[in-house]
Amino acid sequence: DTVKVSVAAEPYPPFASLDASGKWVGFEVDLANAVCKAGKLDCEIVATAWDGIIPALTSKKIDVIWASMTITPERSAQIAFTIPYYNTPAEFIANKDDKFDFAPGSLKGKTIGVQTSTIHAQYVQKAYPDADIKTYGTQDAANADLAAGRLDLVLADAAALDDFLKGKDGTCCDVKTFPKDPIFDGGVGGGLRKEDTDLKAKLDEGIKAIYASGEYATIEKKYFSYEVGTPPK
Amino acid sequence: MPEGSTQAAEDQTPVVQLDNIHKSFGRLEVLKGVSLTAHEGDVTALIGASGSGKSTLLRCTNLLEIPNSGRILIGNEEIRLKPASGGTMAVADQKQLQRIRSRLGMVFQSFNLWAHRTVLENVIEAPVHVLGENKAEAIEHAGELLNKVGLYAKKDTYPAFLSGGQQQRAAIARALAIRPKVMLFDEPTSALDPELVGEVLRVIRDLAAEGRTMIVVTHEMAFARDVANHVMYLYNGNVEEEGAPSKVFGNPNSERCRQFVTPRQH
Amino acid sequence: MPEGSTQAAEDQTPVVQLDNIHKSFGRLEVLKGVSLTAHEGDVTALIGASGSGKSTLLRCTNLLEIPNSGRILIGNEEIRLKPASGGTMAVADQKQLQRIRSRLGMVFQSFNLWAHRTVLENVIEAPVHVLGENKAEAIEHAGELLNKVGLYAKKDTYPAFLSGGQQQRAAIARALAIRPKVMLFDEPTSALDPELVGEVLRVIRDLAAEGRTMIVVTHEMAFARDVANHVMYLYNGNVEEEGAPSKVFGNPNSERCRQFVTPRQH
Amino acid sequence: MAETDVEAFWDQLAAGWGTAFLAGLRITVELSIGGYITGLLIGGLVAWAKLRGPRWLVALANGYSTICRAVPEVLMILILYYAGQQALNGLMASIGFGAVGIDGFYAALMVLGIVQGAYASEILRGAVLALPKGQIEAAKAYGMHGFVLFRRVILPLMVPFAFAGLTNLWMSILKDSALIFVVGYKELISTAMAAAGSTRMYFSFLLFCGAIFYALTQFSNIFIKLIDGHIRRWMPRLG
Amino acid sequence: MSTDLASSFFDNFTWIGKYWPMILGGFWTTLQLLFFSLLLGYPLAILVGFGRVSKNKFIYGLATGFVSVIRGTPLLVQLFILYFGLGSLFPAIPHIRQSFIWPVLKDGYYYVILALVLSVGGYVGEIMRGALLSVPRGELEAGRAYGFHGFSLVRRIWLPRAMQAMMPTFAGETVLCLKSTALAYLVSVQDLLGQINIIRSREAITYTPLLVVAVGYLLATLVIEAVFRRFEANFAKTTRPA
Ligand SMILES: Nc1ncnc2c1ncn2[C@@H]1O[C@H](COP(=O)(O)OP(=O)(O)OP(=O)(O)O)[C@@H](O)[C@H]1O
Ligand SMILES: Nc1ncnc2c1ncn2[C@@H]1O[C@H](COP(=O)(O)OP(=O)(O)OP(=O)(O)O)[C@@H](O)[C@H]1O
Ligand SMILES: [Mg+2]
Ligand SMILES: [Mg+2]
Repeated sequence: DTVKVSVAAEPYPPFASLDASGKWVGFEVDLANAVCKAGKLDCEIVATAWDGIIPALTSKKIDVIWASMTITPERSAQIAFTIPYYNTPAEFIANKDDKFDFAPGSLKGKTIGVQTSTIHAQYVQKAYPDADIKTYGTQDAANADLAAGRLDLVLADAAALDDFLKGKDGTCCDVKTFPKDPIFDGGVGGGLRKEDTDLKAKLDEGIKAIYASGEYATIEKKYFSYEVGTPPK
Repeated sequence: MPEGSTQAAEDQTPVVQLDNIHKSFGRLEVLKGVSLTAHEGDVTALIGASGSGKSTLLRCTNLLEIPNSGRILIGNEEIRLKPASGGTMAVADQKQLQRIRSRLGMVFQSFNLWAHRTVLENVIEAPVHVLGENKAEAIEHAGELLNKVGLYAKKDTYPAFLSGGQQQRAAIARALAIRPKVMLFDEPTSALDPELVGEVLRVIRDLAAEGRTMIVVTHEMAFARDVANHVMYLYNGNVEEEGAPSKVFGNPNSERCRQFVTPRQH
Repeated sequence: MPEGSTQAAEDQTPVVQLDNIHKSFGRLEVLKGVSLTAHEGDVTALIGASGSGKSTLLRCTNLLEIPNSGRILIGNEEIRLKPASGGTMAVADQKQLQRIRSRLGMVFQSFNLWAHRTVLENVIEAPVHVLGENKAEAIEHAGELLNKVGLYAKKDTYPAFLSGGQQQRAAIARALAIRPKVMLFDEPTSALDPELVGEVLRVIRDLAAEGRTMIVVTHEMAFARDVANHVMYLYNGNVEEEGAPSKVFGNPNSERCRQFVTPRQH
Repeated sequence: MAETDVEAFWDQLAAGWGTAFLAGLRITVELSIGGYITGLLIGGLVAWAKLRGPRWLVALANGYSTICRAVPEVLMILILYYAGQQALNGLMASIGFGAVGIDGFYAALMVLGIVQGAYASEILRGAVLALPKGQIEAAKAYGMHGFVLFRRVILPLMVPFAFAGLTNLWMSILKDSALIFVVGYKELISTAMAAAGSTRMYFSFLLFCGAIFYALTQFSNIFIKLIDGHIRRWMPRLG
Repeated sequence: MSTDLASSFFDNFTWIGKYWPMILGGFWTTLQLLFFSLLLGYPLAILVGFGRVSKNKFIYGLATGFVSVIRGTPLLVQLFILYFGLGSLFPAIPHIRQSFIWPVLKDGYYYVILALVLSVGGYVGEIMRGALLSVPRGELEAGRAYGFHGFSLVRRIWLPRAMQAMMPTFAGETVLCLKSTALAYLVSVQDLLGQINIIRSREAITYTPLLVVAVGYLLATLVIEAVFRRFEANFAKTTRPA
């Protein structure tokens, strides 16, 4: 029967957001549909509040978490993941005039904004323990505080920052280069119950298939001006 | 007043019988073994100094205070009590208590009118909602009673807007409305002027003539002397003196009682 | 009682002077132009049927009810009132009112003890927190007063645990504690037994002897006759009869008053 | 610029967010009313248990209100809806039936009711404690007892004491109904957050949401005022 | 099946070892938020309560408007308006970023406290109003008759008497405030629930972290209730049992 593929009910444009008519749209949604088609799965896109998304999976209210969930060792201990279906670089952004030294352990006294429970939050806490780290419920809130001057830096997904930098509030700021860390290589995958090995196999098939067919690139172009995925080996 | 009636009534079963009532509040022993017997048509006056336990005894009669020990009989029926924790007692049969209470009219020392109901509503409340009387009839009866106590004009007023005497009269009408077998009055005339005192005492006398039994806590010695056929003088939680008014007022055994009842020159 | 004192005092400035007081509640006109004058040491008794406006007049004296029209003078000072909306008046100078009130002791018909304070705390409350007396002294004074009304043993009790008479005595002690120039009593003996009535009346007489002015609403005709030097009979919002007790009780002009004050056989 | 913001906002409403808000309003109102009534019923029973129950029941009732007030609603709904579902799945499977779904709406309603019940029980208990004792004694003296005593005397006398607390509860349940978001329903607040997140018009949508709530509570206030006037009719106004 | 449920419910507790400093830090923040909200919120509530029974039209209108806005709109909306609305006006003021109040103005912490203080003021203020109106008129009159007025009447008679009447609701309102502190994470203040949410999503476990929150709140609630029980017992001794 139908596979329930769930995005997070909190909008995260351009990956998944609600349009005015109540339909879920965005990069991840298109991707999910394409993957299901390629994997010969009959899928239905649903949305679940982030707070309830893992219990929804374990209690079988949904079958796949498709909500920009980064693959980490901790999470892998609880649930299974598909192979990554996107992997965007992390970027620091800040006021155009400001300069920073990104050596580990530096950024003392700087205020850095990150989104709660992201890989970025985890990274800054480890790499820059002396910085003043603020975590936000939404990326937009962090961006707004950067624009308002309450933050010195924001670390986030390049894709999520792109929109902001292009918008009128983002004119203040630009991207600062910093040494890349392997922690960002995990990528984002679909979350599954550990026992659903069949489903995992089919989804992995599907992801590989759309990379191969070029469909991935088509969808990518629709939303981004740069690459967000690395084809699986 | 027929003083002999007490004698004549001895043969009948008493309507109210309190037997060796003890009551303490914490360590304060307020009643130390008080007994009281009233037959049909008896008017018993309870007199005594402030704080001597008169109100408490009256409240024990309808179990608003539960005595620590002792027996209470209304009509022929003993109110069943059972021992409870800490040397106190509890009501054993709530049904029985409600049934008995609904025929005991009580006028409180502090009136205790229901603040959320008008005078008329106060009066018809128990007849309609406890005794299940027809509402229209209850209203008619209430009208008569309010006329009797001179409060008909205030029937649609809430208690908070009444003068002290008006509240007391409303409380009396409320007690009469349930056509009680026994009336318990706690200083029913304290807030009344002499004219009204006369009125109320006439009402009480009429009720006695109808054979209703009454127990009245009062400070009006004139009333105790003229209307009651039995007077009890409480002192310090004991019955210090009791008997026909002629005896208690005229020739008491107790010196204390003599002093208490002797009219003083102000 | 020195009935001539009223005459002698005429020359002095009166301590309390109410002038043509009118008071309505909604459409009910309760006071229809009542005047009252009391000199130092005067004991004025207000008598009248229930609902005739006695309490209202007393409450107007310390502005708990604001009259619709009329003037009120305490000592030599007129309480300043200003017209307010809807034909009523309002107090113009709150400071003045507080100052005057703090020397008017009032005993309410329904006692109105502060439920959140013990008897002793009730008594020292105003002396300490309004008059700024030293607390230790206030407690000592309160102790004397509570002794006087026979309530010292209950000094640490909350009002809810007192008998009716005990509450009334606490209220009297509270009023005396502010060493008032003028005492306003609303039926100060209604809940008391004859013995205590005697006590309280003796207190009132002592106060009068000390030169304190008193206005007493009462149903005790004996008290009005024996202690007061001026009696006012209110009827239906008007002063129907007033004068020395000997006149009001012995030889009233008004037939209604005669009927009211004539002792009735119960 | 402000003008274009306003225009853009109206465009968004017209494009479908308006309908979404209407749907959200309906869920908010339905859930709030349902949860409130459930809460009052539970609160009444628990208050009674606290005041009149035997000692073990009092302890139980106290435990209930302490726990249900302290535990975050989101945990309760997760437990009831998801863990409950899991248990039910297991149970149905073990007796050979297919899965039966727990309805998210009723799960949320129950959770809100249980939490509100805890608060309501304390409010009602407090109101009973504040009652003028003499008037209850008078009712007992006339043979009133049980439900009649409650309905005719205790209830009307305690309402003025409980009213403010109970209206507070109503005001807060209107907003707490956002809880239902966790089980997949969008009431007003989550609709606003979704609209804000999707359109990036945070301020406009939050203000709009605030305005709807304000209208809703002002509408409630009409009734609250009427009731308040009615229950205070027998009290003299403060001088 | 029951072991299955239990095992999924009590996912595991091993994460606590790793995160306990975060948890304690979050809890401490929660307690701070609660403390300051109450410290300033209750006095505000008293003012609001008296404003709601004031005969002065202006004061009454002010208090009524305040209560109606605070109770009428979600706390979340209020917090956002304060933080992103009011808060974003400040940076526009020249030199403010160099001034000593900038650390306060830019910190979400103070906005959360402000929002909670206003909230307590509105909700408890309305309860205060009911309690003030329920004080027997006669006792107030007795106060007036003895020369109490204005502030002294309020402090000695009206307020203590009203406080008794609302005693049993205090604990509840305080616990409500405790739970409201959980909105803090929205403006980047990491309270207990905020920290726990980070842990939950990092570890992909659901229930046990929330149980820890529940235990934390429960401990706080027990303390709150114990404190208010003592006040209540104090009040109970002035009344007779019914
Ligand atoms: N606040 C009020 N609102 C409306 N009517 C009132 C109010 N207070 C008193 N009244 C009415 O005014 C009249 C006079 O009342 P008042 O209390 O002065 O009488 P009183 O002479 O003291 O009587 P009593 O001897 O019974 O105490 C009564 O009819 C009463 O119902
Ligand atoms: N609920 C209570 N708790 C503690 N003590 C009480 C309680 N009720 C009454 N008392 C005390 O018991 C004693 C007797 O009170 P009771 O009311 O019976 O006196 P009374 O004879 O009616 O006096 P009064 O003539 O003044 O009304 C008093 O000392 C009183 O303080
Ligand atoms: Mg008594
Ligand atoms: Mg009177």
